[in-house]
Amino acid sequence: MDDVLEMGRSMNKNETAETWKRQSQLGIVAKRIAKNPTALIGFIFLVLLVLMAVFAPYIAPYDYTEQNLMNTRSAPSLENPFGTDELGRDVMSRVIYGSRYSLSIGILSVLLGTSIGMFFGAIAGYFGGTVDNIIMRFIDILQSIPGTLLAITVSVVLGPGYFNSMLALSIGAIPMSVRLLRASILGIRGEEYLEAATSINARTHRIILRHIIPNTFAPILVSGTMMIGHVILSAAMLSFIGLGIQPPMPEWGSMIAGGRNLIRSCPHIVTFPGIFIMIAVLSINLFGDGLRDALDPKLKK
Amino acid sequence: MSENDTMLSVRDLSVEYTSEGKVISAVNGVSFDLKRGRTLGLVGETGAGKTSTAKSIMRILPDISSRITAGEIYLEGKEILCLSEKEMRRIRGRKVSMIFQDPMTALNPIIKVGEQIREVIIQHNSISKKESVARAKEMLELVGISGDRYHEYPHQFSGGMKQRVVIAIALSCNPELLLADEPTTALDVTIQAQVMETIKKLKEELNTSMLLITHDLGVVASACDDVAVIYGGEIIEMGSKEVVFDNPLHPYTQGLFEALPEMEEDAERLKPIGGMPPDPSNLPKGCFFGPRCPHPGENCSTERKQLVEIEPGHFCRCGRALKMENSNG
Amino acid sequence: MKKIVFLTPVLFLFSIGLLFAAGQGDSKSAAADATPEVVLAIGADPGDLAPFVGMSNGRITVLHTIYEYLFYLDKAGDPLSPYLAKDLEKIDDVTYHVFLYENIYDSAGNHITAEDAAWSYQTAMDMNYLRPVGDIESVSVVDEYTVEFVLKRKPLVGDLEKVLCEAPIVSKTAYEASSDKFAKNPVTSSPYKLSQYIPGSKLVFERRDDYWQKDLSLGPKYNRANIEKVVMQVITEPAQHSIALETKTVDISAMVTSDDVKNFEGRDGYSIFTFQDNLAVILQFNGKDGSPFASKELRQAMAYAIDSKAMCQAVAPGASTPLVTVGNSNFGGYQTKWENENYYAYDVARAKALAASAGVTPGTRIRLLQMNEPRYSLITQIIQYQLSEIGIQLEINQVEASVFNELKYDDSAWDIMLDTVAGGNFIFSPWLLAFDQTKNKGLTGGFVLDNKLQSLLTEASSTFTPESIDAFHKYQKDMNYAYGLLSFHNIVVAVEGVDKLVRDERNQIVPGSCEFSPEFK
Amino acid sequence: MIPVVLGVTILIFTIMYFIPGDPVKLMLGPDSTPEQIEAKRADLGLNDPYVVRLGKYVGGIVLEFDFGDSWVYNTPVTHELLNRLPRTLAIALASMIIQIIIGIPIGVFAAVYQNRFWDRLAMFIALIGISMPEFWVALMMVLLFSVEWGILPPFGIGGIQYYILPVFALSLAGIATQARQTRSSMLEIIRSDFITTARSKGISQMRTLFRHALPNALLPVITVIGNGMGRLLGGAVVIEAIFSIPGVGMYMVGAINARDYNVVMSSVIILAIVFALIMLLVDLVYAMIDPRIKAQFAGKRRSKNNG
Repeated sequence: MDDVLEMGRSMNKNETAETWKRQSQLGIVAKRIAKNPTALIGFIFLVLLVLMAVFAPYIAPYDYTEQNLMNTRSAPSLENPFGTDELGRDVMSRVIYGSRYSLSIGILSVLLGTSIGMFFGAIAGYFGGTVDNIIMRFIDILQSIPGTLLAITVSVVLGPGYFNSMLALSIGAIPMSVRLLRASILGIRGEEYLEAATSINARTHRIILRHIIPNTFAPILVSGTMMIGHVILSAAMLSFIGLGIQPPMPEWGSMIAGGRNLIRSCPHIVTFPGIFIMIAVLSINLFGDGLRDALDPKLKK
Repeated sequence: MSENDTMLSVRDLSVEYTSEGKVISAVNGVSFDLKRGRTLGLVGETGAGKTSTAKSIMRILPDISSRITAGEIYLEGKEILCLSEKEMRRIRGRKVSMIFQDPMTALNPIIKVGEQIREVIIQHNSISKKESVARAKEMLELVGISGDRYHEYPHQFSGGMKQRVVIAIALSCNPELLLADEPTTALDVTIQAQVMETIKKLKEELNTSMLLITHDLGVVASACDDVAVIYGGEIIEMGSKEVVFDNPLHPYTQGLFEALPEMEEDAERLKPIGGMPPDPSNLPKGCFFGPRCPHPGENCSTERKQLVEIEPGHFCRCGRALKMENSNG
Repeated sequence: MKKIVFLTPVLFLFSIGLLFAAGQGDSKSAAADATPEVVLAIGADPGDLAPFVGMSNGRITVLHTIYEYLFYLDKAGDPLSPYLAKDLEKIDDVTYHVFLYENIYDSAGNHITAEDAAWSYQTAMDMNYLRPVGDIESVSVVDEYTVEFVLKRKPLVGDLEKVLCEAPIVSKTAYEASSDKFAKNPVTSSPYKLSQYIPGSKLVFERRDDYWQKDLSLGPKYNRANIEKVVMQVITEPAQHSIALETKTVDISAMVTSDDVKNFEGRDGYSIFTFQDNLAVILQFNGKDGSPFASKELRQAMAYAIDSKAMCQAVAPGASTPLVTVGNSNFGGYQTKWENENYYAYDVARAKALAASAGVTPGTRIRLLQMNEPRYSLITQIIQYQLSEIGIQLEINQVEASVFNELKYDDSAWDIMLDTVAGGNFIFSPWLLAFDQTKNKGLTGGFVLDNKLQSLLTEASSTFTPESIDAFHKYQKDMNYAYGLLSFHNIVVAVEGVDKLVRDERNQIVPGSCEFSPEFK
Repeated sequence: MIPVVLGVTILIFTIMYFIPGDPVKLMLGPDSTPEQIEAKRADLGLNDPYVVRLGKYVGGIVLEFDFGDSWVYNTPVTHELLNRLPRTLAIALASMIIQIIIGIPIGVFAAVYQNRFWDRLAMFIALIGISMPEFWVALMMVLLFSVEWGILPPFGIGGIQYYILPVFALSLAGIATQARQTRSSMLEIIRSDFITTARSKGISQMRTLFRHALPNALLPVITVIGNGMGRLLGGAVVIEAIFSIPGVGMYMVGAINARDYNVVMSSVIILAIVFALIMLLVDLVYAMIDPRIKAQFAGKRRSKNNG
């Protein structure tokens, strides 16, 4: 009796689950995001920012290094919509070029950190035992240092600069992905042990590569997206205490840091990069929220 | 039977849910009456609208995603859908209470079980805290749990024990109407009978009317006086247990009985009902059971059927049943 | 839930309590405090107030308010003037006798005698932080008020002055009684006594009634105590200095950025004082054989390509001056006539021609080494842009100070270096730092061996005649081994009522010695 | 906790070991002689091998709670850290409280009005709060509250009014985080069965919300608050520098600029120890609220594996 009544439902479930995963996952996610107005706005702004970064040379009215020592610190005008900085460079052009550095440092740090994390997470989950123990203890230690302080420490050692900052900031993204991947692999390994008393076999390899990594992709993607915003802010913070990206690279945080002494006399030099940081982080967060809801309404960070 | 004997009367109740822009019609014009002291079994598949009906009676459907679109519910002759939330609160837990399907999640994990019982007692009775604690302990004892476990938390209880706590909560104010939503589904088979016995015993002791929601005809047979079969949010057959069990008229009801294993027959001869239940967001135009019906008529796919009293006290929503009954009589 | 309800106010009260506890003892006892006080904003915490430890940006600002020295120099190039010591006698080329005043007492009442002075110098030599005391061979007590200094070699111009103005003199008894070697609570003979020090936040000094020197005309201009109380407020964020003045939280700040100074110009209630900094910002060229800058033409081309006037306008408008030699007018022996000479005035055409004749092709890459500092970054960014105009691509290598001080001496690490030189009181002091071939493996700071340059330099620093100075200047200018860019000004903004600023030899304001109008506070 | 603190110390020491450049040269100035430098290096123990230096440093901390001396100033670091720590803690804890008492009610409010105007507005403002750099907010607040309105001191320490701007600048992002977390876990809890049970009891909506939903919704929020403490301690570094508050953060920033690496290292370690202690406290609070965890605590010794 129970079987009869439940049968239809379970058939239904199996079928939809398969199709959902195999074919139209991307489509469903896209559809859900498109239906969520805030996520859509976030996505549109994000796309605009990325386009701005990619096509910076075509959009920016001037080169970001082009100086005009006769026209420094000028307020916003028609020629220089965001004004000029203390070397007479066009702030708007610098903000446009700056999106390249700010966005890329955010995205690349998270990508790097996540890749490292996934690698070690896979190793920990796959080998288990001592290896797992060592990796997880190390992650525990890493997580008990406040992220900002860890980034500062590593930056102090590596020195300032684009790549060094990126390395320093990527560390913050490691623990999350280690834990996610390890947990998924341990889950599967548990099942394997139940099925057959053999140790890890070829099937496990295949499962890890084909199923676990794609499946942990969703949560990693969501928290990774959210982390990008945080990393952009952290990069700005590093620049602020003199450890981040150095001029003349027009990273937004370093533009604020460089112009903070002018906050009373020429506020436009710090206002515009500040606004763009806010827009970028805001749209990443809006998009991340939407992505989370779309990938799994129950997946809450 | 006078009007006063009717504990609960549901008229043309319709409930809709909205999810991701889709409208789901969960209940579509359900009507039934429940007499004082009797037990009505509401039988149907998952998603047929049983729980929504019960929750509508309690008025505890989720505010944001669902809506009662039509109908009236009379409790002792009094319409309750138009009551204010404040008035409704005096009814919930005191006059009407509900036992939920899954005892694992029905209890608040971080409040002591005794407190969870006491909460409803003190809400509806003006008694001291001390008295309410004593009453809560009594209730625990009543459902077969030692009163000493008042201070324990739900995670310290087994599934069956938790369901007993839920029952204790539901019965602690001597409700006149008990809505039991698949009270045994989530339990081990061995526990199911015990819990069902407890419910039956307490119901009789307290002379409570009960709406028992289930998909298990066995439970109906042992615990109910009347039975209503619900499909696609509609009642398709209703009557006293005896008439319906002796003479199921609707093809769906017949299908349910055919799928029921009987002691003397082989399990292989079970006949499952083919096809799937209707999609509540996209219901068929005609008879909701039409696509799965073994005996489809000409206009079944286009014409909505009415619930008709085919023999006294036996209602059915099927043209074929009506014809057959007419030709027989 | 009850627990949370309970916990929240507890936590709240706890944090309020914590804030109060943190604030305790730091707050001014508001109304009762009517004593006149001056608040000076300083940019860094001194960290350690002890007399004989290393210098830092924070320490330098407090030294002359806390400590007293044997002698002082009124102005670069002047002879030593009496301070704790009243006189100096030269015994021979390396031996000198210093005579102390007899009535020196510190705030704890300890009598400071020759023994204390000799002990102070000996301790400084043992601790090995203060560089000039390394020139001393020995220091000894002659009699109660006479100390004998024996130097390692015959001092060059200014060397003796450096030695005798370097180490603070404190009472041995007081120092040895101190649990932390004066790190937090020094006892000294100066007119102010440190009454409170909150590391990282502020120092409060109170005037002593029993200052030993009664005839102030005998001492330096910075041992006055013109106001009852002196507060030094640490403000690390540069933008906050101007805000502090605007909100009248502080009275004097030398750290207001040149852009913010404009806000105070002509504004009621504020006065602005401008001084030139000792530090000269120069470009040092790597002239070792095989380096592109072994070519004189290229060095000159660089100088022509850089517009130092516009650079001043951009980097610190109104707060910097282009240089006309390696050094500025603060130094003794500087000649104002140099300012009328042509010092590689901006000329792109000429720069291009010279670069071409040096065989430089467009796209040539040049490496510049620079210490990581915001103003220097602006300078190098301008240079980078201006050199691109003559087809040279500049790679900027910004490094931390410690790394810079290592790479500086590595002839393969850079082609051009943005360096700063000061080093002493005379115009040849920066020259010695940049060009002296007796140190640094027998080469100049730019790895050049030029005997003529060295002999002119020795001549100038030992004779110190206008002719010898000018001769070196001319030769160096032509060879352009190093190119003087600019020199920053120290701009001090003060609230109304601060009539005259008094600064020590390191150009640090000594707030208690400044002059205040009667209405001040 | 002890092994974690030990691990943190070793990790930070090891990272800092690879610092380029010679701090001694910087300390002694450009024209110091090689002999002077060598003497100083020996004095500071910089010539010892890695293991010896590590052993000395860790041993000092573990056995005597001694972080050694500052390289630039000869002062003992421990004393300075302990003097400054209360200020940093005050700012961080006060910010945490502000986050709790503002962020959580906003989250509850937004959850109750889910998807209506006020919810969307509150959540949008919260997102903006997360999206602004702290130092930028701090500077703007100074301009507004100190320069324009003149109602709060722009920097320094003193009475409680000196802490208002720093605490609010620091807590802004956290308020938003707590509000978002509270909202989403409230929404999740509101959907759960036991809330339906509670509603079926006839108790008031307020009671359902605050007695049944909120404590359950707070469980994940507590974890987020604990993690947020890490951000607060990190953020305090910048905030202290802007507001000239002599806490551990400002000590550290000053030391970074002065290349006083022992101070940098010790500051990071002490803040990490504080963080570890706070996480322990968070675990205890969690156990206090959640009887399931409490049972685990009582039942067996806690294993941090799943932490």
